[in-house]
Amino acid sequence: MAIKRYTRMEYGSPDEMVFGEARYPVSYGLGQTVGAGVVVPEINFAPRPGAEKNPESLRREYVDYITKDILDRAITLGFPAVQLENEHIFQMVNEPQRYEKPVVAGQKEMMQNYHDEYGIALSIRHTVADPRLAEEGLRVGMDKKHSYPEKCVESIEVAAENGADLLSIESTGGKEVADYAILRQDIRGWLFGIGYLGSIDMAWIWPQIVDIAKKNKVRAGGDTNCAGANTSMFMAGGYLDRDIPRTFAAVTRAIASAKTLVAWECGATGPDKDCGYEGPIVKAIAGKPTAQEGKNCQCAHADLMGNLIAQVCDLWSNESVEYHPEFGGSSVQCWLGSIGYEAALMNMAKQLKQDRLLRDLYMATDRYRSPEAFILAYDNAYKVGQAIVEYGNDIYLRSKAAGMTAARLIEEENKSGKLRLSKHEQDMLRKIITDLSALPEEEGRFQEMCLKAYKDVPLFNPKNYEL
Amino acid sequence: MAIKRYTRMEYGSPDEMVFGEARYPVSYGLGQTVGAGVVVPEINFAPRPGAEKNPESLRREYVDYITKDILDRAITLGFPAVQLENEHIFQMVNEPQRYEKPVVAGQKEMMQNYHDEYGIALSIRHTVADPRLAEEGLRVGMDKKHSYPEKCVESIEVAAENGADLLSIESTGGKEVADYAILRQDIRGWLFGIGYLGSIDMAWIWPQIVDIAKKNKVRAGGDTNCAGANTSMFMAGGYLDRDIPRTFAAVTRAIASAKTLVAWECGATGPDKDCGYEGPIVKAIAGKPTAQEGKNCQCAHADLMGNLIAQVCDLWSNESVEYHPEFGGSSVQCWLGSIGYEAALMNMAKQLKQDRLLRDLYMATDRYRSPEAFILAYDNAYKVGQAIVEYGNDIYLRSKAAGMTAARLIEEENKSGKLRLSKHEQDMLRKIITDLSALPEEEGRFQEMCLKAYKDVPLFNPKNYEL
Amino acid sequence: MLDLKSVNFDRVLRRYDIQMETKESPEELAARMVPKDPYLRKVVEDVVFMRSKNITEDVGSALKNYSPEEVIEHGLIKGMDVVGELYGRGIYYLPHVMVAAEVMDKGVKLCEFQMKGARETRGKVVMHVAEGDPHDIGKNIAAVLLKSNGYTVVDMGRDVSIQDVITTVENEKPAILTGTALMTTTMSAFPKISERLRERGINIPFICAGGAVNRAYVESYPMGVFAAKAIQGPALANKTMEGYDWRRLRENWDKLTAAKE
Amino acid sequence: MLDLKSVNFDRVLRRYDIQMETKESPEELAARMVPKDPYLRKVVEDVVFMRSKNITEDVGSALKNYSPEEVIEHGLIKGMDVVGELYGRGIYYLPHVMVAAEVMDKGVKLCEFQMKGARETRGKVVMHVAEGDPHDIGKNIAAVLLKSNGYTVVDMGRDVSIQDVITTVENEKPAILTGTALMTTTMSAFPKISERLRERGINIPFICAGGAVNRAYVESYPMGVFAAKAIQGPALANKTMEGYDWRRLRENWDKLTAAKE
Ligand code: B12
Ligand code: B12
Ligand code: SF4
Ligand code: SF4
Ligand SMILES: [Zn+2]
Ligand SMILES: [Zn+2]
Ligand SMILES: [Zn+2]
Repeated sequence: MAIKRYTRMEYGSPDEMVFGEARYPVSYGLGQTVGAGVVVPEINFAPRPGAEKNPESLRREYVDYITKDILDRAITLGFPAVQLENEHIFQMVNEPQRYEKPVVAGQKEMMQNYHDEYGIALSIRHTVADPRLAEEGLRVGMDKKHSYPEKCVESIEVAAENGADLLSIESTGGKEVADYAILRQDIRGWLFGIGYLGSIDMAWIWPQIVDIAKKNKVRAGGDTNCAGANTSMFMAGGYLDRDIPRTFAAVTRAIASAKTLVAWECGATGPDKDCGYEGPIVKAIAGKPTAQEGKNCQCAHADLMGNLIAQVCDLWSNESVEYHPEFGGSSVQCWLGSIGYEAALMNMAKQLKQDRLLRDLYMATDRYRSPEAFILAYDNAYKVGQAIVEYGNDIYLRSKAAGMTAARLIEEENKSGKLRLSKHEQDMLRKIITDLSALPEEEGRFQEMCLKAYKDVPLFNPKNYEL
Repeated sequence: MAIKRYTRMEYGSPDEMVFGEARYPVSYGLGQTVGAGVVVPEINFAPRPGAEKNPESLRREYVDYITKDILDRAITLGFPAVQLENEHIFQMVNEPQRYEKPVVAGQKEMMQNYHDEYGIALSIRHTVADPRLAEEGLRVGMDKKHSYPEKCVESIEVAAENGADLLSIESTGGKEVADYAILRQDIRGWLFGIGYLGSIDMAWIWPQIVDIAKKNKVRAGGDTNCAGANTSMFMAGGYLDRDIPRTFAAVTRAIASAKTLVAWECGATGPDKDCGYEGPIVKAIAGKPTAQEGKNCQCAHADLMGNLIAQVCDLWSNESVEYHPEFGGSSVQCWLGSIGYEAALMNMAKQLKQDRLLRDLYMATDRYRSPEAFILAYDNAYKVGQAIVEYGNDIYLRSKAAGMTAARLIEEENKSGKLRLSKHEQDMLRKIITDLSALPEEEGRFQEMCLKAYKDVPLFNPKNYEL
Repeated sequence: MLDLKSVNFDRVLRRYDIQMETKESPEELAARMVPKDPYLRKVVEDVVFMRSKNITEDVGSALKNYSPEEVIEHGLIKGMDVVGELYGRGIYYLPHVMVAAEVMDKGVKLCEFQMKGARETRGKVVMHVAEGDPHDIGKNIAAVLLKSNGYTVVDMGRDVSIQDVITTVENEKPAILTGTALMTTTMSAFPKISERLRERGINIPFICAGGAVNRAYVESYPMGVFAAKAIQGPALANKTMEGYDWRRLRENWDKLTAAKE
Repeated sequence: MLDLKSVNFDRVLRRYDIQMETKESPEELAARMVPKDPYLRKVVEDVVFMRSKNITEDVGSALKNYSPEEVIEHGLIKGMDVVGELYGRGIYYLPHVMVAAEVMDKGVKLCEFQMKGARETRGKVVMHVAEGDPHDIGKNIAAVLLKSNGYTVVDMGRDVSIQDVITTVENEKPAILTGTALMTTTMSAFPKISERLRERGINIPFICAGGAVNRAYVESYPMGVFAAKAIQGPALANKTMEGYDWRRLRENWDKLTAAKE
């Protein structure tokens, strides 16, 4: 399948973007349409420790407990539509027939019953695990020990054949280099790992996912750069954390968006995955629906853009919560209540034609809370998107442009605007700009330079990327 | 202390009411002001089972774990102000010196440190337990077995002397009759229990609380009708529940507001307690700040007005969550994130002069989700308030008027508007209106009638109310 | 206030309760379940439709044709069966059940009056709410349902100390003990009670319920049997009277409570 | 877009990070902590200020005046002490620590080159991430810190099977085993590892860390010692080398890790 690179923006201006509307809405599942006038809550969950003991206990946990609780609560509170997300645990990718199939099929059967009885719009995203190990080999035939690349693809098939409506993965290509670079605050290495190697790896796996989806008449959703940009974000943390500076995290987010985009360029339709905080950037470019998470995913992440990140979402997620009891019901029910009510608020704003105003309130609340929030504000996200499409056909140059644009936006606002930075954050920003400026103008030279510079990075093997 | 009944509304019209602003703002604690232009998150929590084993383990749980986690997360996310609420467990009221004092003092000491170091505005509400048993006697000297009335007052004193900024209680007067009535859907009995007996009981306990607060230069906040109206609300539940009809719950809420008001009539200043969903009504009457909870208190309650109830709040609460780990931190940190970001959104709306618009979005989202939500929509809440002040000096007539007004509002909207009711809810509503219409015009006759009708209600003893 | 006229509320919320209103009416369902005999039929209907005023007369007529035991069994208790079914299907609400139980109670008293000895109780149940816990509504509901199913209930109320529970069990020798706890800080009384009962060689099902506890917690101490809803009480009690011990109740829990959720 | 000019952002958020920026600079703090001796001082400063380019020369000069052991102890390791202090106070960020560790490493290699035998390792540590778990960043950080504190690290990587862990421990005979798990569905490998080690009569501290586990969990199986942060690794390892067994590490945990949080 050919990869169709984005070289122009699907939106004419930032202001055209708003939550609950995408240029290219997507229908799937049991009466679900995303991006066509409503925001849908997306509830994600993790089984209790020990539930993975055997296939039957895992199925019971996911189906009889978690899925049932979710559906009951959705009806109880009157939510018109809900999406479930199941992030697979490694037992499911290791033995798809034993562990994955009964779960996927069981969830769908129960959802079908509720849909038939109540008419509620329902769908489920299956995010399969990417267990591939860079040191063993990311491509088919390379990992002789576990056959992880093969297993990964098989588990996508099993999901698609047994009830998944939407397929996602958090692919980890390039992470071995990004992990090395992040601890050294080496933006070039990070760009090489995620922007370059990661994009190459996605161009290998995503056409396969899109094919599987087509064959099974389901949807290929999208990817996220959890392995890279979210790791930066969590390490940068909040105002008490000092593991890495937040300016570095912000720039990695912009670079990550050039990678996340690849899934859509390979034919995936969206909605992309919630944990991709780069969603506003890729939506601005491609006009496909995006899943986002923020103030109501505190069960999983405490980010510095809890409201802002809702600005242009189409699905609103809790990211993930472990199943356990709370006073108000089970944990999945409690967080579904939170995201479902937030979606209801957005939908009411749409009905009353106040959606752009609510979008701006969300955005303004966190615009200056962190540099990462700042570059993801929809106006700035749009600018980063523009930088990417300008070099749309070159995965290296567009990643670099994304990073540079973000860095410059932050620098400028820090100088003359309201975005305050600590001294260390400023130092890092200057170093990033210097480092990025020093990079070659041409992909071949960049590749050559990096293959040399990072040849000793533990676990890095150019063969994984056919280099 | 004299009780000053409300006989006129403090707001000239419903539209004057909005979140984050009260006619009478209140300052207390460490730089905290409530009701003067910002909404403050109020985080409530419960210790893990077993933490009550001994005074030291309880103190450690409340102070070293819970309070510290909360304060750290508040700084991490950049919240300018936070209020804590500690709902006391019965060990604290049973042995205030051993169990209560170290907790109250320890929390305050830690809060003081954070306030000094970071300048964050902080305050803590202590909601003491009301362990009084109707069958043993609600007044001093009556309960010969446990001395619960005495213990209750002592525990308020211990809280005030050792670090509480705000005192609250969920007083349970009249609940023995209301409990009986709710299971029989007897609105007269419920009115007698909560509207009448409950108001009498509050007029006994609240002047004492106000005195203790004055003596210790802290604030007396307010009460809530958890024992009555919230029990109705939880039993009425959501769309899958069929324990009691939601029209009944709605009418009890209106009646409850006439009782909750008594705390303020006795001199309490607000903010009242979050769990009083009747807050919009009493705020409309008295102009004092109110604490509310909804979509971000799903950890504790799944109510049918998650957004609406934020419309005129001054504090925004999570109601309560048991302390335990989550992927995103401890449970108190996760829920603080949610309420803190929601407060930030409201505060941004205030800054941008869009607060009335956001208020209306909140309200519209749930206006027709349930009859209870409908009568609490600020325009209707205002009307219920007007009914109360019209008979302000008569606790019986005003409770009846509140209930009747709510019932009529629901009836009318069901006939000609958008509020749909099930057949059973309609039947119940008709019965309520019939029953309330049949009640006497005069307090004395009502009292006489009820003392006779409910004399055999288990646990009911008129001496508790000096009747 | 914003004008809400243009709003399509369907995009914001869906009233599944209205949508699902049962087509079958109580009358239709009762018609299928009540006995053919006109006297017993009237008694059943009095209970089902909560005709407190008629019950005295109708039980009187029935007693002219049937023994008191028969009127109780095939009239009054049958009526409560129908009520339970209606509640289970979401046609009746809880207050219906409570009021019907009172009507039935009235009828049972009349029958007992005509019986030789006292009416035989199906068994004795001691009930309580844990120490320090004021939440007793659920326990009260459960008590009514157990009574209306023929059990003698010793209701110790709420905020009951462990020692009082033990003493009462020793004195009353019930077939079943129940405990309710809505607070995680009070539920720890249950394992202690279980421990003390064991020390005294008492081995009866200890049905524990209330928002704070869950099945896993209750099954972590000997004798504990979980109940999620008041309506499950009679089912668990009945099996106990059939000779199930607490272990067997636990093993069959899913089945025993399945219909009653 | 709404015009944000009028907004008083102070009412919405407060930048505690900016407000709290430490007054003391790295230079000031280092000045207080470095040795007086000019040669050692230079080595310390190279590590603290991450002067990778100078370290070869400066270690060379120091080696002319001091033994390799002394240069390591009072120069290179001292430098890392200062770095740790700077990180603890929030002046340095994690990458500083990583890069400083690399500079130190370079210096140590030079010294070792001049030493009679191999430089003595403080002890051997086997590290792994649990089976099925791909989250290895935390483990990698911890590895660098242990190495820079003089430990020999056998890094088994991530997604390591229980059997491989046992085999490696049997072959390598380390003083300490560590495990990292970020997922609650992978952490269950730890008690199993502990069990198998016990079967084989192995009794070493098994330091477990990662977002999924907490202290209570890790202390629920024999040998388990919890670590919350990578920086706590050296402190725990040092005490092990002083002879603390896992029980004693647990007992003194609060104290041992207090400064390092
Ligand atoms: C109403 C209420 C009160 C009322 C109680 C009125 C009453 N008569 O019971 C009052 C105001 C007194 C009250 C007080 C307090 N409460 Co309160 N209360 C509630 C509330 C809102 C509803 C409880 C309720 O009635 N549910 C409905 C009934 C029907 O349910 P149920 O009892 O569980 O019964 C069902 C089943 O369990 C079963 N069942 C029960 N018993 C039995 C027995 C048998 C044999 C069987 C078969 C079945 C069975 O059948 C029933 C259904 O069919 C809950 C909130 C919630 N989410 O639950 C909080 C809640 C229980 N309260 C709470 C708290 C904290 C308190 C206070 C401590 C607050 C304070 N500081 O003042 C005080 C207690 C003071 C003290 N003495 O220590 C917390 C407990 C937290 C915790 N640690 O576990 C809760 C969970 C609220 C929360 N989200 O934080 N409360
Ligand atoms: C980055 C990340 C990833 C990356 C990992 C990249 C990498 N190289 O590690 C990738 C994309 C691969 C990933 C994948 C997945 N992830 Co992930 N991931 C995260 C994330 C966002 C951050 C983790 C992180 O790096 N933290 C920073 C590091 C530094 O912290 P740390 O490892 O804990 O280390 C610290 C301490 O523990 C300690 N330490 C650690 N080891 C040691 C050792 C010693 C000796 C000492 C002393 C100290 C020590 O020191 C460090 C600090 O100083 C977390 C979110 C979160 N809230 O944690 C989720 C999270 C861990 N992931 C999660 C999930 C579900 C997944 C997936 C299953 C999703 C999926 N379906 O694809 C997959 C795994 C697929 C599979 N194979 O099974 C869940 C786990 C839920 C659960 N059940 O427990 C989390 C919690 C997210 C969430 N909220 O749901 N993930
Ligand atoms: S952000 Fe959270 S959900 Fe998303 S991939 Fe990373 S861990 Fe998984
Ligand atoms: S509503 Fe919740 S918090 Fe409020 S009183 Fe009732 S139980 Fe306590
Ligand atoms: Zn996610
Ligand atoms: Zn509350
Ligand atoms: Zn939780």
